[in-house]
Amino acid sequence: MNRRTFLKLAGLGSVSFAAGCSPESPKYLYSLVQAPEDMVTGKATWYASTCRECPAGCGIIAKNREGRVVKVEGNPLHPLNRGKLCMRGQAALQAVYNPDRLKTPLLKEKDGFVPIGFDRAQALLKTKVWEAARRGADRVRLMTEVVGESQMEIFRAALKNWNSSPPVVFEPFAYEALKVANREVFGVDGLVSYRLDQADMLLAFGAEFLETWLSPVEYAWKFKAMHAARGPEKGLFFLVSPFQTLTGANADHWLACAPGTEAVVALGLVRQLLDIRRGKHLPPDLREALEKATEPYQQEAVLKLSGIPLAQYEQLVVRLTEARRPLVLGAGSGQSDANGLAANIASNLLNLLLDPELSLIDAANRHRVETAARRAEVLDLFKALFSGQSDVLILNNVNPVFNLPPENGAKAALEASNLFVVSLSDFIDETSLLADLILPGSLPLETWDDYSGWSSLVSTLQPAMGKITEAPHIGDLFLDVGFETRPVPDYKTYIAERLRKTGRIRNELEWVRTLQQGGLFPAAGQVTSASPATRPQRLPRELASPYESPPAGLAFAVAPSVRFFDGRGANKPWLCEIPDPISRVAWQSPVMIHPATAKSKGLRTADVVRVTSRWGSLEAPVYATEVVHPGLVLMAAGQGHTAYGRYAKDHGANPLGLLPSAVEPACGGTGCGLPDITLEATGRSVELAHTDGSRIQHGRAFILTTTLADLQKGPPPARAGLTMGDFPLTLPLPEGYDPKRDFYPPHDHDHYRWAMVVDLDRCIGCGACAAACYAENNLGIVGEKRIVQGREMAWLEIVRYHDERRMERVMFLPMLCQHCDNAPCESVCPVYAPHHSSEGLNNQIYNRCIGTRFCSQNCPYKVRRFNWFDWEWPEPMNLQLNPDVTVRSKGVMEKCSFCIQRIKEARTWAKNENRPIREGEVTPACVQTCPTDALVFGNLMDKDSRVRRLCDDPRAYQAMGYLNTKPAVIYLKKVLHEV
Amino acid sequence: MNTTMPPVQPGRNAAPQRSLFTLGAVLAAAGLAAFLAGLLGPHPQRAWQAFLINFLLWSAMAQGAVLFSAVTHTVKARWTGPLSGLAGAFAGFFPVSLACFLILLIGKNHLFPWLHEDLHGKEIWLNIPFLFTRDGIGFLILYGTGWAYLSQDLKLKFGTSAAGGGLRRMLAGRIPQSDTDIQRVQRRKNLWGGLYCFAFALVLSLIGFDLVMSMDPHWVSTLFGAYHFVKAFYVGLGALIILAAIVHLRRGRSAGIAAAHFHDVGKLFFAFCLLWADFFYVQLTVIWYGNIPEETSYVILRTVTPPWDALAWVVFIVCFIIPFVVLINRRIKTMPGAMIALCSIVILGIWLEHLLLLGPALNHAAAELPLGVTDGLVFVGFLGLMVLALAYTLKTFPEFLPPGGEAPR
Amino acid sequence: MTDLTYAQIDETVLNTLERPRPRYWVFVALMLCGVLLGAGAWAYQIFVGIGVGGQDIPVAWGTYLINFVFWVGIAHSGTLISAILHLFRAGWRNPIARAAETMTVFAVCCAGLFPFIHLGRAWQVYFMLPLPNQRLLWPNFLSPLMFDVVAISTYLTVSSLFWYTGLVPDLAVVRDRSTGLRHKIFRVLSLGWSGAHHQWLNYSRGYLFFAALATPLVISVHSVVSWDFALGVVPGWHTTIFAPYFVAGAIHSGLAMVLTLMIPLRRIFRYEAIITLNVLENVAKTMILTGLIVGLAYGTEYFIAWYSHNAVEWESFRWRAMGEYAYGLYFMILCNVLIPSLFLLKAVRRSVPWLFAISLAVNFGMWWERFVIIVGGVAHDFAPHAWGLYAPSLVEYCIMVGSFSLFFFLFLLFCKHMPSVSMTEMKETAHHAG
Amino acid sequence: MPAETCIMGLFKDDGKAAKVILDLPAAGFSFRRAHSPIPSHRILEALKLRKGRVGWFTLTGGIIGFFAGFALAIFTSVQWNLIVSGKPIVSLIPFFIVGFEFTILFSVFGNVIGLLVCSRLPDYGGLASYDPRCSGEHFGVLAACEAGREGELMDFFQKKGGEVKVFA
Repeated sequence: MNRRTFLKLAGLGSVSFAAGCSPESPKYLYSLVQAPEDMVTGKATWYASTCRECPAGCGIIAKNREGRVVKVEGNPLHPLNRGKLCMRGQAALQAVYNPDRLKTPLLKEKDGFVPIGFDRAQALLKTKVWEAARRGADRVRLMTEVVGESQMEIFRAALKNWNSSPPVVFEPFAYEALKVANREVFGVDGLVSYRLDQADMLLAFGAEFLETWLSPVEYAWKFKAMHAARGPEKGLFFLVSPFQTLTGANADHWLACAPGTEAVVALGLVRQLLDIRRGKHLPPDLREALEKATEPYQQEAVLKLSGIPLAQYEQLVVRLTEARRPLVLGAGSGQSDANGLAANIASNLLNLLLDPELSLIDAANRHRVETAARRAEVLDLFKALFSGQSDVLILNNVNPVFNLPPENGAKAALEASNLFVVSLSDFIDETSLLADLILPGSLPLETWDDYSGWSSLVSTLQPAMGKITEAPHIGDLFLDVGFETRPVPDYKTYIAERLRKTGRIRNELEWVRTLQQGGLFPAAGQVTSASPATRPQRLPRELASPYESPPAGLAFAVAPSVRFFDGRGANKPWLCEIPDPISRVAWQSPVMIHPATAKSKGLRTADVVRVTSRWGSLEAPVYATEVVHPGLVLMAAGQGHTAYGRYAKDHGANPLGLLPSAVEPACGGTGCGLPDITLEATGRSVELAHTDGSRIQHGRAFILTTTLADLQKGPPPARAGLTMGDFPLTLPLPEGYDPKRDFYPPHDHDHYRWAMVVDLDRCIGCGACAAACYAENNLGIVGEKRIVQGREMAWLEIVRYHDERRMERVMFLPMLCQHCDNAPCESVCPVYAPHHSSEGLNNQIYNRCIGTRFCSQNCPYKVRRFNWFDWEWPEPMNLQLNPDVTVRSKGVMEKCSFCIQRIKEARTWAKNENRPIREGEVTPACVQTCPTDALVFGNLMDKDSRVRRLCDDPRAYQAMGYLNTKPAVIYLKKVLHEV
Repeated sequence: MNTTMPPVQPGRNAAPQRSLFTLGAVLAAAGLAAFLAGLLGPHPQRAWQAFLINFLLWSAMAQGAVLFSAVTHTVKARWTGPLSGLAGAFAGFFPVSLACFLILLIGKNHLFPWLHEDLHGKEIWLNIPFLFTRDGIGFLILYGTGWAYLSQDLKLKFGTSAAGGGLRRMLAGRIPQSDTDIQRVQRRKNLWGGLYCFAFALVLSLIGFDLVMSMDPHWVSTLFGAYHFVKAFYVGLGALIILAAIVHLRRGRSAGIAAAHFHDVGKLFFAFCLLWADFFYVQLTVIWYGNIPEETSYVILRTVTPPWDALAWVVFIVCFIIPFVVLINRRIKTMPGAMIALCSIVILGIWLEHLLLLGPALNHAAAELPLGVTDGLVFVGFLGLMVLALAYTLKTFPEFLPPGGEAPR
Repeated sequence: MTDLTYAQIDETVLNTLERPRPRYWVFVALMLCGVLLGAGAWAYQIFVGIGVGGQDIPVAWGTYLINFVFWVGIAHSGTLISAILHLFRAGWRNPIARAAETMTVFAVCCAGLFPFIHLGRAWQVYFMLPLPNQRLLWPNFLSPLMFDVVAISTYLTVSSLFWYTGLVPDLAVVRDRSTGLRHKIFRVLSLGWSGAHHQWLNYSRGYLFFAALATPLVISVHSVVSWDFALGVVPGWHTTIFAPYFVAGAIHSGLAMVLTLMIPLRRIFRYEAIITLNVLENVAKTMILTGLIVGLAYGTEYFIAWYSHNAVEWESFRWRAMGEYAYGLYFMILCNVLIPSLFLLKAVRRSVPWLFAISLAVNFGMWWERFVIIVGGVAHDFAPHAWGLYAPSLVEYCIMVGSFSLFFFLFLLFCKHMPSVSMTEMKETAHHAG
Repeated sequence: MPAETCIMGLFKDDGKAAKVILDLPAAGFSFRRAHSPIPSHRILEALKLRKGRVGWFTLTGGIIGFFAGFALAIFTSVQWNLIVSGKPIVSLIPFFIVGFEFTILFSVFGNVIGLLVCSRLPDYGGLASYDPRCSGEHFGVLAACEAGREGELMDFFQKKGGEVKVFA
C-alpha cells in the first residue's frame, strides 16, 4: 500500500463514511452550516475540493477538524497536481481565516463605508441591476476572475437577463501572446498544455513554469519527471532569459541574453534549424517566407544583439538539434509585448521544426486561464465605463486598480460618480476601496462550484467547513439577483444539473462519488492527450515585420512572484514570511541588480534606490545578485499594496506602477518590462529582512554536487576518512557506529528509526514544504522587524547557496532538524528537554524547556527556533491552528518534529488493526506536498523501505557528516550536467 | 636570598667520587650498545622510537629541574634553600640533550610517519628542514638562557676565590667584587631567569607539538603544548627530589636539606601531579564530549583499543593515582628514601606515557606493546648519560651543591 | 612587610568603621538606583519575553552569558589571593586578602544572577535543581550547565564560608572595641571568639585546609565555566585549551579588579601604610604572568587553527580577525596582553595612576575577550547559511548596569561596616617582620 | 576544694607569654588558658599541644562528598534512562566533575564542622574570663591559684613584665 492510496483512504474514506455510501439523503452532508453527522470530535474529516488560488485549478483535499479546515493538501487522484500543492495553495486557508476578511457587506456613504446586512446588500444590488437593465443595453457590466464553467454560464445568463453583454474575464497575466502564437502555429485558439514529462531536452525563453506559468504544480512534477537523474539519465534544461527566477535557477544552462532579445535568440534558432534543413515538411512557401523573415537573425547578429557568448549559443544549438524529444517553451507569463509575442511564435515554430508530430503539445487538455480576456478588452471596458455607457459594474474578485499599470483608466472609471460599482471581494483591496458596495462572497473552501483546470476534466468544489461569515455563494447570489425567480433551488443543484445535462454524471450516486474524489477525471497517469491537428500554411503575419530589439539601456522587468502570484497572495502572512527563494528576503520587495551594475552605481545590497520610468517611480532596497543580466533591474510583482489588509499594506513596492499600459496591437497584451529606466541612489539604506547568512557555503559539506559524467562512471570508492571530504555515510543505526571513531556505544531503537531522504536533484526550491510546515505545525509569524533581528520560526527552510565556482548558479537545500543519532543539542540541555526517542526522533519537550538556548548554540545545522515572544494569531486566524500540535509559549525552544503528530496518528491506526506501521503510512506535511517528490520519509530499520534503499544510492551523503552527528536526514547529491 | 648565602669552600667530600662516573659510563655504554644493536636489528624504527622517547623524557627532566631554580628565583620564593642550587646542576644535561636532538636527524625516516603520507597542505609546517631548524633554534634559545641564568647564579656563588679549571673561569667570567657589581649580576640573573621561564613555556610547547602531537599529523589539541611542559616540570621536580634525596642520604644533615625543604618541594611535586592529571582530564573530557572523529579517533586508539588500553591504565595509575594517594600524607614527603622510590615510579610512568603517545603513531596496528629489552636498556643508557652529566657538573661546580654545615632554618 | 604596631593596625582599620559621611550615602543611593534599574529591566523582560534582548539565531547567547563569565572571572582572584598565596606563604597577600575575598563573594552573587536572567523561562529555573519529585523529573548531569549549577553554588558556599571564617577573629576585635548595638551585633557574629589557644590551634589548621581545598576549587570552577563552551562542537568554542586558558583569564581579570578596588580604597581609608606600594606591585607582577599565559593561549589557538588546516576552524579564526567583530579581538589582545606587559617597567608598576589605568584597561579587555568568544563563535559557525550578527539591546545594557551597581552597592555597604582589611593577618605579618 | 581565682597576665610580646606559660607550673600555679590576637606558635609550642583534629573531619567530608556526587549523578540519570547525544546513560567521565565539586563542598562542610567542634565555637560563655585587650595587642595568660595566693600570682606576672587582670 503506497503513500498515495493511503492518502486516498484518509482523504476520501471519511467522506464516504460520512455519506454512508447511500445515494439518498446526503443533502446537507457536505456543508457544515449545521453540525454534520460526520463530525467526530478529535477526528479529522477530509473533503475533496479544488484550489482557486491561481487559474491552474489543482485538486485539493481539506482537513476538517471540529468544523473548521485546518489544512489543505493536494488531491492524490487529481491528474493535474497528483496530490501535490504549491506554497500558495497551502496558504489558501489564510484567506478564509484572514483577520482582515470582511464579515459584512459595506456600503459607501459620504463619510466612508458603513456595514450593512447581507439581505439589504443583496436587495440593493438586485434593484440597482434591474433598474439599470431597464434603462437599456449594456447598462450592467461584470468583470470577473477566471471562474468555472457553471459560474460562467450563470453570469452569462444573468447578464443576458439584464440585456448586457457577457462578462469580461480579467487576469493580470492573460497570455495574449501565447494564445496568438498557438493560433498561428498550432491552429489552437487557446492555451495548450505541454507534456514536459515526455521531453528529454527543454528550452524556455522565460516561461517560469515552476512558479506561476499556466499550471506550476503540474509542470513542476512533469519537469522533474524528465529532469531528475534516473540512473545515468537526466533531462536537459536551457533557459534563455535576461534573468533567473526559481525556474531559471533550475536550468542546467542559463543563457543570459540582453533584456528584450529573447525573440532575437528564438528567431535565430529558427534560422539555424532552417539552415540545417530542418522543417522539410513545411509547405514550401511557408518555409521560404520563414527563411526570408529570419534573414536578419544570422548567428553573428543574434550573438551581437543578445550578448550571449558564442560557446554557449553553439552548445545550445548542438544540444537542441541532437535532442530526441526536445520541447521549446515560450516567454514568461507577463510577456505579451512584441518581444514576448515574437518569442512565443518563434518557440512554437521551433517545436514544429524539431518535431513535426508536435507529440509533446497537448491540445486536448487546455488550460482554463485561456478564457481570460485580452488586456485590450479590459482597457476598452474601462474606457466605456468612463464614458458613462453603463450604470452598474460588478467586480468578482478582481483587483485591476492594483494589477494594471497606471493610466489604465480603471481608477478613473470606478471613481466616475454615475457608475454604481459592486465589488464581490472579501477584502478591501485597492479596487473595492473605490466600489460603492462591497458584497463579500464565500471563499472557495466554503462554497459549491466546479472548475476545469484542464478543459478535459471537471474538478468540483464543496464547502469543507462551517461558515465563519454569512457571505453567500457567488453562484447563489447570482441566482437571486440575476433572475426574476430562481431557476433552481440552489447553486449546488445547478452544478449537478449541468453535469447531468452534459452527460458527465448519470445519478445522485455518481454525483456523490464525483464530490468524494473531487471531480470527474481520468485516474492520474491515464490522461489522454492529443497533439494539435492543423499545421500552419502561411507565415504568421506577426512575423512579417522584423522584430526590433530595444535600445541598450538599463532595462526593467517585473517577474510574477512565486509567493504572491500577481499580488493576490500578499495579505497571507505565510507567503510574506516565507522568504523569496532567490534573495531569501521576506516581507520586502528588493530590486535585484547584477553586482557589476551595483558596483558601477556605487550601490551595495540593502541600499535604497529610486527606480524611475516615464510612467512612475518607486523606492526599494537593492539586492545584488548574479542571477540577473547586468543590463537589467528585476523586481517581483505582488507587493506594494496600499490597501488589502494589515499584512499587505505598506510592505514593499508595486513594480507594475512603472509600466506603460499601452497594449501591443498584434496580440492585445502588454509586457512586464520596459527598456529604459533610471536607477539612482537615495543615500538611505534599510535592513533587509533576509534569513540567510553567507551566499556561498565556503567549501562545506552542506550541498554536495556530482556530475552526470561521474555518475555514469559508476559508484565512487567508499569513503573511510575522518575529514569533511572523506567521511563515510554513517547511518543512524547500530551499523553506523565504528569502534575506531565512536567513543559511544551504539543504541537500538524499537521497530522504527524514522528518517528522511532529500534528493537535492529533485528539489526545485519552491518552498511548498516550508508553507506546509507552517500550516501543519502552528509556526509563529514574526513579521518583518523580527526577521531582520534573525528570529524567524521556520522549522524547514530552503537554504539557497550560490556555487562558489560559478556565482550565477543557484542551488537549494531543504534544511530541517536532522534528528541526529548523536545530536549535539541533546546532552547540553540541563533538563533533558531535547532527547533521543526510542524511535530515533530528536524530541523537544516544550513543557520541560526552560530556554537556556544551549541546544541551538550547539546545533551545527542551526535548525532550532526559539520563541522569543508569545506569537499572535489575530482572530480568527487561531481557528486554523492544528489541534494536534501544541502552540508554544514564549521562552521555549522548538524545531522540526518530523510531524510527530502524524506518526502518532499512524500508530493509532496500526494499533487498532494491531499491525506495525506500514511503509508510506506516515508522511510529514513537507513530504506530502513536495511537488517533485524530493522528500521521502520512512523507517530505516525496515530493510526494504524506500528511505533505506535510497541510502545505498551512490549520491547519498549526510550534511557535515564528519561531525559524527549521524543525521537521520540523508541527502542525495545534486546532479549537474557539467561543472 | 641567594645573595645572603655565604661563599662556600667546596670540600672534596662534597664532590661526587670517581665511582659515580664509572657507573654512569657503564650504564651509558649498555644503552648505546642496545641502541646500536637495535639499529642493526630487524626493526630499526623501534630503536629510534626508544631513542626519541628517552630523549624527550630526559631532556624534559633537565629542563624542568632548571625551571625550578629559575622560577623559584623569579618569584623570590624563600623556602627553597639549597634545592634551587641543586636544580641548577641539571643544566649539565643540556649539551647531551642538544646532541641527541641532532642525532634524531639521522633517524628521520623512521621517526616521522608523516613523511610518507599526504598532508593536505600541512607540508608548509611539517617538513624536515623547517622542523629541525625551528626546534634546533628553540633548544638553543632555551639552553642558552638557562646557562646565562645559571652562570650569573654561579658568579654570585663563586665568591672571592674562584679556583678551578678553564670551564669554570670561562663560564664565570669576571667574578663580581663590589656591591654594585653584585647588584648588576643580580639584575642580569633576574632577567635571564625570567627569560628562561618564558622560553621554557614557548619551546616546550613547540616541542610538544612538533615531536609528539604531529606524529599523528591529522590530530590536534590546543592544550597539548601546555600539557607537554607541565609534564616536563613534573618529571623535573621528580628528578630534583631524587637528586636532593641522594645528596641528603649521602651527607646527612650536613647537606643542609631540611625536612621542611623536602616537605615543600614534595607539595610542589604533588601540585604538579594534580596539574598533570588536570591537563590530561581537561583534554579527555573536551574530546570525549565533542565526539568529533577527527579528535576522538586519536584518543580512542590510545585508551580503549588493545594493546594500548592496558598501557593507558598503567600510565594513569602510576602517574596520578599512586602519587596522589601517597602524597596526601604529609609525613611521607619528608622521607627521602620513600620519595626516591615514588619519584622514580612517576618518571617511569611518564616514560610509558611517552610510549603511549608515540607508540601507536610509530607502530601501525601493533598487536602487542612495542616494549622490550632494547627500550629498557636505552632508558638505562640515558640514565647513565644523566648521571655522567650531573656528576661532571657537580664536580666542576660544587657551588651547586648545598654548602656544608648546619642547615639554615 | 609592614612595620606598624598592633595598635596602629587596629586603629587604622577601625577608623574605617566610623560613622560615614553623607557623600557615602549618596553613592550608596546611586548604586541602589542602578540595582533597581536592572531589576526593572529584568521584570520587563520576564513579562514581555526574552526577545527584548538582542539575542537571535544563531547568536542565542549575548551579554547575559558574557557578564556571567565576566563576573565569575572577577570572583576568581579573591580566592586565588587568599588561598593559593596563603599556601605559598606569600605575605603580601594579607593586606588585600579580605577585600579580595569579599569581592569574590559579591562577584559570585552577581554572576549567579545571570544564568537566571538569561533563561527563556526564568520562572521554571527550579527544573535545574535535583529536587525529588513524584514524576522523577531529574536534571541532566551530562549538561555543562548542570556542571555550572553544581560548581557555582559550591563556589559560592565555599568562598562565603572561607570569607566568614577569616572574618571571625576580626569580628572579635570589632566587638571588643565597640559599644552599644554594634557591640551586640558583633558579639553574636564573632561567635564568642576569644583567641584562646585551643581556638587558634584548630583555627589555623582549618584555615590551611580551607586554602588547600579552595585552590583546586578555583581551578575547577572556571574550567567548568569554560566547558559551557568547550564541550560544544562550535568552532572557536570546542578546544581543549579552554579550561586553563579561562582560569588564567579569570585570575587576570580578578587581579585587575582587585587593583581597581584597592587603589581607591587605600586612598579613601588611608590604608597606604597597610596596602603598601609593594603589595600593589606584587599584584602587578602576577598580572604580567597571567597576561603572558593568556597571550600564549591566544597564540596557541591561532597557531593550531592554522596548523590543523581545518576549513571551518580557520575560517572562524580568520573572521575573528577580519570580520565584523574584529575590533573585539584587537581590544582583547591590546588590553589583556600588550598593555599589562607595561608592568615589566618598574616605573609603571610602582605608579598608582598607571596601575589604576591599566587595571581598568584589563577589565575592559577581559569583557571583550568573552564577547569575542561567546558571540564570535556561534555568529560564524558551521552553517554559513545561518551566519548572523548580534547587538545588545537597551534592556541588556540596563541589566548590565544593574549588575555592576549591585556589586558596588554591596561592596560599599561592606567596607564601611566590616573590617575591610584583616587586622589579625596584618598583625601576623607585623609579627613575622618584627 | 578551696575556691580558685583566675588571674590573667597580659603581655605585649608572645615570647614573654610563652616563657610565663613554661614557668607557671614551677611557680605552682595552674595554667588555664592563653588568649592571643594572632596564632602564635611560640605559645603553642610552649603548650606542647598535638596538632588539631580538624583534618579528620575534612577528610571524612571529602570522601562522603566524592561518592555522594557520583551517586547523585548516576542515580538521577538511570531514573529516566534517556539517551542524549548518544552518550552512555552513565558516563563517568563527565560525572567526575560532579563528583569532584561535591568532594570539595563536603570537605569544606566537614572542615567547618570540625572547626566549630574542635575549637568549641560558638562559645559566648567563654568571654566571662576574657580581656578585650587580648584581641588587640596583648597576649593574655590565664592562670588559677587557690584562694590566698592571688598576690603571689600577680607579682609573678608583673615580674615577667605583664599587666594583671583579676577575675572574681
